[in-house]
Amino acid sequence: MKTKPHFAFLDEGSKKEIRRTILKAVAIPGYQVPFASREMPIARGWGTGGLQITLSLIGKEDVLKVIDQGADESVNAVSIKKLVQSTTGVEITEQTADASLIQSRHRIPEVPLTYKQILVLQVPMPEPLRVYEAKEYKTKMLHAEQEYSGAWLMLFEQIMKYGKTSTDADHPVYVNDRYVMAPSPIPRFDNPKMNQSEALILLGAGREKKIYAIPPFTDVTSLAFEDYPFAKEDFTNKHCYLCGADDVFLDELIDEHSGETIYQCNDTSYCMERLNSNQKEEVGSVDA
Amino acid sequence: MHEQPLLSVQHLNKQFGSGCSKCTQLENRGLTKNYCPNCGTIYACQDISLELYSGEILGVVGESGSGKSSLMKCLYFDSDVTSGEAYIDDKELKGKNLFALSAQRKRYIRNHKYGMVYQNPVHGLKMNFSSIGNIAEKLIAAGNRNVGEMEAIGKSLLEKVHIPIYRMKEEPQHFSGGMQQRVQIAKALSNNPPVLFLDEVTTGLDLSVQADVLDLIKNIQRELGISMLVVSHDLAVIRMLADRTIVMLNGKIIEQGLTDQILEDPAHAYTQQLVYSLL
Amino acid sequence: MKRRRRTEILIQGDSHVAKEFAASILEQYPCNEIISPRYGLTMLKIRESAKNSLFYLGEVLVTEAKVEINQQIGIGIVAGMKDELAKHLAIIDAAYKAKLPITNEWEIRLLEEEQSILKKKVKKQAALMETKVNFETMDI
Amino acid sequence: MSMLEVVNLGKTFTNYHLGITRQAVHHIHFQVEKGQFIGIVGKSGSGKSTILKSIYRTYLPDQGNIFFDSERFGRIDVTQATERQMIYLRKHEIGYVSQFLNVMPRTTSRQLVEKELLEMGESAAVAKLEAEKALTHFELDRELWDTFPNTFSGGERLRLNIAMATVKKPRLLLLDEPTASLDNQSKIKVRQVIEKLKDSGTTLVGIFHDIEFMENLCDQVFDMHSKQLAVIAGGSADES
Amino acid sequence: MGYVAVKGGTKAIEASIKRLKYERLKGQDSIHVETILATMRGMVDQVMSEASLYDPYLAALAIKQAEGSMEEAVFLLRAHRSTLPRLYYSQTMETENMFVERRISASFKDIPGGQLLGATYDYTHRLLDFQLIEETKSDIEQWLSEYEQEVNCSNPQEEVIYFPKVVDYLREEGLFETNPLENTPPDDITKKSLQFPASRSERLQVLTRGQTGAVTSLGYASLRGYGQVHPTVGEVRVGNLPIYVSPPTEEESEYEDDYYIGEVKLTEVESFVPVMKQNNRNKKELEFEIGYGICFGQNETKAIAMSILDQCLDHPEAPYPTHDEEFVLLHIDSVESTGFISHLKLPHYVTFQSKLDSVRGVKQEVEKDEN
Amino acid sequence: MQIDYVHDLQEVYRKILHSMSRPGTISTLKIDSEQQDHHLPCNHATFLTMLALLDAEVSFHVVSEEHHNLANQLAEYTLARHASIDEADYVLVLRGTKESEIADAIKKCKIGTLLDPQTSATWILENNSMITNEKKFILTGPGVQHEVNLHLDWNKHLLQERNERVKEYPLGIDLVFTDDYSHIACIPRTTTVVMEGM
Repeated sequence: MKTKPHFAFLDEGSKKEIRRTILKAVAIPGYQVPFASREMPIARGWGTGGLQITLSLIGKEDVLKVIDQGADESVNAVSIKKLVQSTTGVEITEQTADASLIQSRHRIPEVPLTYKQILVLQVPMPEPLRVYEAKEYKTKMLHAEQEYSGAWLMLFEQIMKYGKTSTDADHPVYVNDRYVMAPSPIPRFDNPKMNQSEALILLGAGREKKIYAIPPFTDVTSLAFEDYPFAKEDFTNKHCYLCGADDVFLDELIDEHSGETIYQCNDTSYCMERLNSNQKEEVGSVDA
Repeated sequence: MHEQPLLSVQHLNKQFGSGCSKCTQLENRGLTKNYCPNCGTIYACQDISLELYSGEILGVVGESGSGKSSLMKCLYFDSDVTSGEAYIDDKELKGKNLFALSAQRKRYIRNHKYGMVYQNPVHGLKMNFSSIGNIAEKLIAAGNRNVGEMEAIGKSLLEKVHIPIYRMKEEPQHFSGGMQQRVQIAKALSNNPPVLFLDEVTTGLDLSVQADVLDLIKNIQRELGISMLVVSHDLAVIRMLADRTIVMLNGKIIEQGLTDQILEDPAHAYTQQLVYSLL
Repeated sequence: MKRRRRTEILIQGDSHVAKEFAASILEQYPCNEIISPRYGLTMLKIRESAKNSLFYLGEVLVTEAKVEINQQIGIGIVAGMKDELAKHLAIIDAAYKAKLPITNEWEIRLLEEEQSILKKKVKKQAALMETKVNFETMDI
Repeated sequence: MSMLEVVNLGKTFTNYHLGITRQAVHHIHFQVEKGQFIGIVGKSGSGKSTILKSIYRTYLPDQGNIFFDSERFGRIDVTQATERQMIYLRKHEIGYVSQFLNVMPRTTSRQLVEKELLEMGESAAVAKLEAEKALTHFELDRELWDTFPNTFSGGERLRLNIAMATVKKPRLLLLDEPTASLDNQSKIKVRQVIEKLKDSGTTLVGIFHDIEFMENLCDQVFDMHSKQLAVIAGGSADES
Repeated sequence: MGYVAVKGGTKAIEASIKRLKYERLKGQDSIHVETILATMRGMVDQVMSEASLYDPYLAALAIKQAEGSMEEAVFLLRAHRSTLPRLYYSQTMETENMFVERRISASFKDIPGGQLLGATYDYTHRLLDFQLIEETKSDIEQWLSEYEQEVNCSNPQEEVIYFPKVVDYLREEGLFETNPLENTPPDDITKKSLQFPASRSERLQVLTRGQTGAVTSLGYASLRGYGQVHPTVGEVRVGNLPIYVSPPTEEESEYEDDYYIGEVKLTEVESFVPVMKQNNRNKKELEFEIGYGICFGQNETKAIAMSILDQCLDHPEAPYPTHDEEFVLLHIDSVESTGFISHLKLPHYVTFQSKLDSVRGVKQEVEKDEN
Repeated sequence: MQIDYVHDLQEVYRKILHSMSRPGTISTLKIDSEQQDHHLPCNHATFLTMLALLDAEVSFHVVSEEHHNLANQLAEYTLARHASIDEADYVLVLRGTKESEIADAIKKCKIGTLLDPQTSATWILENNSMITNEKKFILTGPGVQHEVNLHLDWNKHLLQERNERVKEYPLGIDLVFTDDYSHIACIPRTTTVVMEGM
């Protein structure tokens, strides 16, 4: 009995369907295009939407980076990398700048993305109006009629209740002034990176069977009122205890020895790059 | 006087069912009331034409099943017409049959040009959102993005409809029926719509509350000069509010005229019957 | 014998029959393998009896093979992972398509096998009939 | 040109429920010059009120014409005017006063009078000033201005009614038995009010079942008799 | 020398996978796929049904690999399915052609063809059979030969009997509406994602591949009161159905030219539900409607529950979740529900950090307000 | 050398995606054009684009009756169904097709619905001359940073027809232009196109 491993796991018919879906998604920025999501060898909810996009796009020449919650070494990222590499043999990198394809869960890397890159985001809940309306049929109508008062109302009610908006990750965005879109649970910190991005951003929801996209140089604005502007997570006066970065999304840690709260770059590969280049500089300065 | 109607409806038809050979021709449909006994098709609105002028209140009266609510639903795009046209006197929409517009354009009209007060506040309000939030929803839909401004508008509207400001953050589900109706009116008015639809707004309310709500509507109409289409089975409501009145029976307009003329000199047997039962 | 009946016999019956037939072809004719046995799916379309409409029940795993004999392409399809059988079926299919004389000789063998299949089925059904509930207790 | 010219007016009512048709008036001719006060008398059921309501278009006559000299539309036949034209005329040019007060509940006298002006498009400030003037002019007690009229006496109601109707300065004022069910004291007051109106140049058509209170006030009095008009005093009914 | 990231993830995963293998093997015993195939009929059937992929051998392999975990075995088959091309579509299968092994009607005792109990647990007393502990190969052989002898003595028949369907019999009586054959090509939820309102073909496809437990629970909920369908089972039949495929390249081939490719075992149920209906003269009449259930293998509970849900979804006006097609159809898939539940185990550091920031912000705002 | 259906088509697709996400950007489909293994009357870029996107699940329409033969061949190559213009998922315009026929097809093709804007036609159009970034059409919109020039054979009339169909976004059509030099460039529905000097 033989098992013939197919390049990039998916059969060519499935890839074609996903590829067609991606093209439509690019042509209608922010609109969730339904597709016949395949069962993958990793569980639904574990990035099968992103994975299907990655596997449909990937070619032998690609260099892949996979991150989960900012880390290349997160167990889920490792698992996805392993699957893609075993079925394609492509080169894997941790350097954001070296990657042609980046699959990520819940973060956009700190290093600005470029023209030649594609960012694939995994999406658990693609419907930004779901909290407001449970029925898929109805939310679809709301998108069709560009009726987004519900999305705004959620924010308005938060302001009425708490004096400010209380969204965390997955703060909804307006894409190309037409569709309200769930940016996947990236922190608000990353929302502005989507606006006029140089790289193409593709978002895949495997379980909910939707693919959507933000083409490069497209307007993406976070929903916010004129007098309650959108605010990123606040890391004022905080910096990474390793590399010293103070303009990045930070993880909060407890120092086991002192019991104090310390901070560290959430994007681990970025932190590593900074540490390495700092060291080089130091070495260089010693030499000089 | 050459007056341009604000909203003009021409030959509106709404039927449920596809009709059969016995009922499709306009003349002599052989209907029982508005219903074809042969195929079961219901002709809810038949060849309805009407004009609503700026600043007036037009009453539509008829018993249940007369088609007045179907008419309202069609006009507010809650349901699709079978055929017919509607035009609104508006710069962007001039000459465009509203019924033929896309869903997204219709939604735009609803959000920017129309207000609606349903008989049951459940249909017009989000019962589990705050009252101020409900008003804001309509303002947001009409393009407002300023919380402070919306809060101010909301407060003044709630005041206008006699809801104490300190209760503005409460959800309408905790309010009495009359209060809910007043919140709904405030919401419907918030985007300053040129056209307001009122569907049996006082039905089911206590008499004293009814008077309150009618009073409110009349005052608002006078103050804001909004055109209103008021649908009711209750002639007393129509008498109180409407300048002109249309009488509907079995999906057709059987009579129309000045409201006092309809009430005092009804020409149609059915209207007489209605009036006699009122007086 | 037409394909429908033939494939029923070859698949339901003893797999040796197909093996023998295929072997006898391969002895006499050059046979070109177009698709060596591979696995795939067949979607099952079924009619439901409530509204008499059609729907897809699910997929069955099949093995498929294709061979060419005398410019005729024969196909072998069989449910399950049965590489050998699929290939034999393809060869036999090609032989029939190419109208090879040897196929006439198979007729008797096929009919015999058909009888034996039927016998087995009848026997199985008889055993099942033992579980039939007898309601005729009111006979007086 | 006459302010009002009624030509061959006829009105028949049909009661479908009882299966009866009843001719209320027919062959009515008369005309009213600017500034005149025309009185119509007759027994109840004689049809005099049909004439008045036809002029106001509460009734739609089935015969004849009623020409009104409108400031806005020129000579207009109110039996043929559109509803929108009628609404305009009622708002600006033709007033109607009856003994009944049909007004919004829980609205003060002052608001009611102001409302009339606001509907005409006057500013709130003008409305306030004019309303106060009217209420003073028609001698409604100042303490009643900010109360709801449902507690008013018949005379008070009538004066409020007249204030509401006249505050718009109509070219034609129709009086529908204004004095019915009033005591003599009040009737005298109403007469004074009408005198004031007449002095101010308003054209008036009034129906009365007891004309004696209007003596010497009417330029002409017609008597409704077998559904037609007969001249009692002044000019001829058929004069045209 | 530069800094190097700690390669914790990769190493841990390798070790974890090893540990998993250890758990499977630590009993120092293993089961043959063939043994599973021979002895675990119920499990194999259920895995195939929920995986929507019929192949007993692969199902048995999946069960072995998954150490008997249903959700894992179903998952393995579903994922395997994604790697295979779809080569053919079968000709329309009609269940009248079923080789029936079991057939029950709860509506009529005297159905044409009779009631056939076949192999069923229904009348076994659920008492643990301790003799099975001692069961030996020779016991098995002996029992089998005795049984075969016994069966051989029974009345032989001439031909194979194909049973008529109870519902057809009732249709002839005019008790049911006879729907004309509807040959609209079905929608396929594996090719095009489910959209609402769903077509009948999509609904049945989702239900038949639903998780047994989920389908059963929702069917039960409806029966108990959270729904308006309380049916009588018209017919349950279990048996094998032949599969035919038309020749792919020959256009307009004849019936006789089809390929027979094998058979599948199925459980099929028709449930009868009385409903008030308006007849064509708009009078109310009591009529029966049919709920339809079917699944791979022998799994009668699932098939009956499916027939209830099918009927529920035909009446979306009823105010119960079991009548709401989005509620039912979007939540019964094994792979989808287990996947999303299990994703909660994934790290959510970023989202949590963001939430923390938000909550702190709100707290500050509230404090500001109070001061 | 035969086309490698796995790797070559992956590469082709990525080029299409690149050009679709960056309207007006010209990509070159570099799959060895010398060894064309088809004898279809279309250019190589068109052929590769069709192979990359079409299969049995979709339908296509060839504008112009003259090219009926191509339709049959294409159906065999891709297994896609040939459909009428108002149904087709993909619309193919070969070089030399009359302007009036193109205009007519633009009027009739699918543009999606508000509920399902993706059910619109994607067009593959052959350009007679080489596609360049010379000035003729000026493109702005998502995917374009400032503005980009694109030189196509199209004239004002066809542009107007196209603009008419994309007027009510998200309804519309997406265009892929190809030429004899294996170039492709795309104009999705979101792109605002004006002709120079207009």
